[in-house]
Amino acid sequence: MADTILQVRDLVMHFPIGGGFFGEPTDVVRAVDDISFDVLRGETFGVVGESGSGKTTLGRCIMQILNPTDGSITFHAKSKAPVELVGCEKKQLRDIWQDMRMVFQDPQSSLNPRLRVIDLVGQCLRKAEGLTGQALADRVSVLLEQVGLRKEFLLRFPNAFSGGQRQRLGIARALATQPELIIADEAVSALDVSIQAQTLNLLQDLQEAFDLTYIFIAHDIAVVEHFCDRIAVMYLGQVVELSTTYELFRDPKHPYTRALLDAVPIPDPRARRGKRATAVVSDGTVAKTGCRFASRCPHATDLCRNTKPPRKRINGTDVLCHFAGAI
Amino acid sequence: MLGYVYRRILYMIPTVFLVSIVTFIIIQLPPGDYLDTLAAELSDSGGLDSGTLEALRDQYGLGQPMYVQYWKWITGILFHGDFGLSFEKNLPVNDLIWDRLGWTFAISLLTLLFIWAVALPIGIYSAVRKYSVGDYAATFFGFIGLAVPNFLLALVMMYVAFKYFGQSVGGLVSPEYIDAPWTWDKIVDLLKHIWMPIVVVGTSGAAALIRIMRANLLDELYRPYVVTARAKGMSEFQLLMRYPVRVALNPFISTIGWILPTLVSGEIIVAVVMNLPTTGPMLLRALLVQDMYLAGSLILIVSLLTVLGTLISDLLLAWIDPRIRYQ
Amino acid sequence: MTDIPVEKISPTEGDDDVQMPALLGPWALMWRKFRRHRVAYASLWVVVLIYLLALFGEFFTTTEIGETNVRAPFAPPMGISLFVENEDGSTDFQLHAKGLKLELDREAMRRTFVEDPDKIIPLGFFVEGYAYELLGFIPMETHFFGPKNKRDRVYFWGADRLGRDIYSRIIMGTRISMSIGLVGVVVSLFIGISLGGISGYYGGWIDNVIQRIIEFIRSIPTIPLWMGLAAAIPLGWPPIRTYFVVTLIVSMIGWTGLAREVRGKFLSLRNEDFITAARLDGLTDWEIIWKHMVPSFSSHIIASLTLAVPLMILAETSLSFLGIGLQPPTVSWGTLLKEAQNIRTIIQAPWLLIAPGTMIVVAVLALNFLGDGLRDAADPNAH
Amino acid sequence: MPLIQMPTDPLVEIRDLQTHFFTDDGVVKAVDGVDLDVHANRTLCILGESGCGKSIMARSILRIVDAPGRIVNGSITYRNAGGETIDLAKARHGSRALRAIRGQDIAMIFQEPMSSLGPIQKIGKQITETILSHRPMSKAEAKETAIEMLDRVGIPKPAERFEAYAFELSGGMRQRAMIAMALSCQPRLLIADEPTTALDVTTQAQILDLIAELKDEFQMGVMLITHDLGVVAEVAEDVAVMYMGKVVETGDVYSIFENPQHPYTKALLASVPRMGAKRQRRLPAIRGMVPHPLARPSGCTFRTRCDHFMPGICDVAEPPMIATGDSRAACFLHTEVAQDG
Repeated sequence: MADTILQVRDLVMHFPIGGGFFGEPTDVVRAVDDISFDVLRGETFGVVGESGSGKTTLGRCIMQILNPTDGSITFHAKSKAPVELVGCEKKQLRDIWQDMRMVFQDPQSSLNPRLRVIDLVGQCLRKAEGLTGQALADRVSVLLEQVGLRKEFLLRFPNAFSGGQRQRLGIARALATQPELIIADEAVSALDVSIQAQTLNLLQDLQEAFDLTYIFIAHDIAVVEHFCDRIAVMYLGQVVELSTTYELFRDPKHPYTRALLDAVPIPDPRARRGKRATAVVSDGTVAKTGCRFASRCPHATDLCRNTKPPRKRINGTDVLCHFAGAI
Repeated sequence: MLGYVYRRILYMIPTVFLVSIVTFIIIQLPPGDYLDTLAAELSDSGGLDSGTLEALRDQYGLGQPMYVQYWKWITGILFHGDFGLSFEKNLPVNDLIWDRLGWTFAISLLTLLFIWAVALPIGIYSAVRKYSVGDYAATFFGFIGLAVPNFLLALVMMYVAFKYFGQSVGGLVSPEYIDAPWTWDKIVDLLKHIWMPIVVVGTSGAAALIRIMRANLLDELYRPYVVTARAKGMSEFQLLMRYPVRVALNPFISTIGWILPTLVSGEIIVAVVMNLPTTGPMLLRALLVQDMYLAGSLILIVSLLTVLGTLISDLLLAWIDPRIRYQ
Repeated sequence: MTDIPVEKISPTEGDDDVQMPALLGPWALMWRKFRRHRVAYASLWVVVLIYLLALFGEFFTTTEIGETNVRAPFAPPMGISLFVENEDGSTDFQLHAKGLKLELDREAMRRTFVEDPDKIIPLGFFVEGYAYELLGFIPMETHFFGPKNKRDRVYFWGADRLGRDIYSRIIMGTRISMSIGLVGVVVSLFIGISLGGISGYYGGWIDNVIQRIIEFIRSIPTIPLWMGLAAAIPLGWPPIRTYFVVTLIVSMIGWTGLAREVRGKFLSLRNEDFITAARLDGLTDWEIIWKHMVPSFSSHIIASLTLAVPLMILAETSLSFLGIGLQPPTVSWGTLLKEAQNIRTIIQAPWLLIAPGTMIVVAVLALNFLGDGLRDAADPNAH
Repeated sequence: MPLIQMPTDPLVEIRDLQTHFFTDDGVVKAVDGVDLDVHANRTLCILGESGCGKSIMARSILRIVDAPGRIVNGSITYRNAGGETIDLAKARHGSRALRAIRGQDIAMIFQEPMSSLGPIQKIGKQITETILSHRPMSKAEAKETAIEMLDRVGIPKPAERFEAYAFELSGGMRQRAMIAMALSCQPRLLIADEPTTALDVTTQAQILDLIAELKDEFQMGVMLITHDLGVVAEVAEDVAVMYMGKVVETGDVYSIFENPQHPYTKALLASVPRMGAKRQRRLPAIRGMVPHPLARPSGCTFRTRCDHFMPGICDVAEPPMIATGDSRAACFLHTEVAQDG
């Protein structure tokens, strides 16, 4: 078996929603609903889904920014004993956060506008290694160069940078403690096409240089296909399909994956997709029983609407569909 | 909507309870109990026999634990409408206050209308014609209005009225009408007098509301939906009134919640200066001679009515803003 | 640790230095923005001046504030003239005030003050006057401006019923009135930040309770309530104790607004990405609050504080004016205005109303402009 | 493939349009000399990265650029159904003539359907309002038309939705409602400013289909503004590529995608990850970043990032728009200057 760095088992995250007479919760949003997967060391694990699919919540649960309702997440850092992250103590978490870092979607809001670059990027070093003064400046300078920024930027404030440069700062900050796993939550979504390409290349270079593992959360399917080794497709809190990139795009097995791939516009006018998208109109309701995609699925039967679909494994692909492989 | 109304009314209960407690504490604050003062007061003018005194002592639960006293006081009010005795006048509080409360609230409500009539158009003008001469004038007026305490304004206006117009100001009607029955002439005379307290009490509120309306509207003026409306071909005036002004009105209406308490406060202090037949002078007099049941009752009722006014404004807001209604 | 092979990384692709207009730090940017707000900037100096007056009050006065003068009840304000006419008709430069004498107005059967052309009171800077202790410990007799002759009396802004100098009393009243604003704000700040912070940081039922309390305080009319509380202050209390109780009562209004603001900031900041990022950097809750949260809203808090000071000043003035706040002989703008409570007095001696009234309006106006300017400067979205 | 000959006069002719923003820090030339033709019954896509001025250019047509922005030069000639022309760039702000064209002849939809719809006005009211301000109709007729329109754009239970508020609809439904509102007067030109950027891909596909369908049905011109090359390839017939306030290349969609002439267009096309394409290890990215709007490079604005930068040529003068290949591009590589050098 390949070297696993992260093991997620039966992860559940429910958010209560209010609305009762005394403001008490009347219902829960099942933002992450029973998810299990492994991330292998050195790979780029993509999580793709539309807004509201729970992909960001998943990332935050793994990071323990949110405390999952149930389930387990085991992190295997190199030459360290595996740790269970769910229910982990704050103190221990701070150690783990050195090996497991995060890059945020919006480089604008994830950098405190009142801190200089040296403090932004070096904050974790100061905490983790107690670096100060020149030693800290040296380390941050190296980090800046590694992400393609000049070390003269050390004393600047974030407002003196463009969007792309800010995201590089975010990456430098994630890199600072020499982590093994980086969770990139929509890390390139806010960037322009040309800057996005630069950033993706940078991430790839860093992965090779430092033997990093990425969990790459995104909604842009073309980017995910380009960047990831394996992909989990999420729909309403569930991973409906998990497969290698090649297999997923060659033969999508879940009807939702298929609809998603069909809907992506291809930058080639000779490959117009015609009118296939209209097949999946949502009426906005989510069934409480059965398959969550049933109300939008063109192949749905009564079985789908009443019974939860089982997890099936076909050609190395995990699919959550009654009729996987049959459609 | 109904659920919201119920919840809002339910929220009022602890507030009302707190108001009664605070009032009770104020009544208890001066040293010595009420009957000691009463006995001392009346001993000069013939005195009270000890039997009556004992009966009263029992009725108010004096000498018993605080919560018993509170209970007797509050149940007296709730079930018998008995607010206690004013020892200075030796009359039930009930006989003294209602007229004056009526005037206080009449003036406060009229002032509210005045504020609205002034602040709404000026606020809109000042936002739409930002940095125009009119806007600067409104801003200047706004700041002055906020900076002049209303009793000072009352004094200045009385001075000006007397000095330059030879008009003696004070009271709500001319002396010859005070005990006269209501006639057309008396109403005309009332109108001649009542505008001044209204303007005096309303100035700071109007100034504040102009600033608020201007800020609210400026927030809305550059929203995308305004651009949409413009792109639809609506005339500027139509579009202004139907969209941004309509939206900016909501926070404006919710200001009733805090403007009403300040108006009542302002009315009380201005009434002292202008010698109006409202609660102000009576409350001040009661406090100065420590006629605590009278003072306490006034504070209690004024506060309760304000809380009620706030409730009405909240319901009004929910009625006109669908977003609140559907929460 | 730094054995990371830099060369292995692809040559930098995005290092073109984009010319950005904003290379200044956030505080410097705020200051620049504030300076552009001319009225607010001018107001800053007015406020500084007023506080200097409060601090070095005695130095600027001409007469001891308690000193009465039976020959000058309701004396009108004296003008300051620049030149004196000599006997030979030539003029000399000499700052002076013209003396006053009482005359009987036979028609009105009233005594009025008229200018006494023969009596000239020479004025000067740094003149000798009554003895006092500067800042409470430096014994001094020098006063900034006043009559050169120690025994002369001038009334720049008139005198009151007992012939006391309004000018000096107003300057000394500044100390009480302005400090009540400051002390009140400090008390509000303490309560507001503690409760607002607790409310915003912990959330849940504590938040709910605190919010209800705040709503309660805001929904009742404050003046009757203060009046009730202030009226309970025994008249026999020493001035200093009355002062602190009045301050406490006055700060009751201020803290709710501040608490709300602090809570709102905490709540919105708690979910900001950069706070989450700081947590992931390994900072403790305490460090996050002090290094990230407090600096982020401190500018807003400063602005709100500035805007709260005038509210307190107005509240103190109102209470003292009604006679249930500070009591004479304590001198504050409110107790000074109390002298002008009825219309007869005002007509006889309008300066009793105008002088303290102007001071209040100027102080409150300046503080409001200052606070407004600070708030604009602190708001990154405002233009 | 030769340029398609346009059978009719263009609906809108934009010539040398310059819209500048007068800020405290300096003048931002958001649109700096744009020439464009928009034709009836064709879809023109304006392609560009954020800050290239595409949105301001579109807003200039309807004269809805907010202060401190102002059209400082150029003309926008609109040709109405009767063949008369009016220069929108010179029309007085808020004039009747301008208002008659807005919403009636030229309609616009925006990126954020949530914030672009009035927050506390009923959807139906917002549509009937548009109809009533342009058509002599009774309220009842307008309501009928509005419900028909809601039905036409694929909103289920249109009569119920007529009474709904924007916050009660999903993102896709809101954008449909926006489209219904825009098309309620059957405009001759629909300007869609990033209409699908805020939507999920599946919803995006539906909205794009809807726009294409309605375009055919109403025979209207469509100007679609986007940064997404996929969307362009999907719906465009003509394409204009913008960079720093200028159109750098125009042509029909096939020539732009298959035979791009301007280095920027080429680089842009190369830098997009393509689905199903053979996986490259690295994407050919464009160097550097878009210059700060207050620090525009002299000459060709793209020269700071261009692989074919020719010192002494590109940084001296602005390249003219030249017919080259199957499209028109503004680049010195295609001028004689370059060929000689």
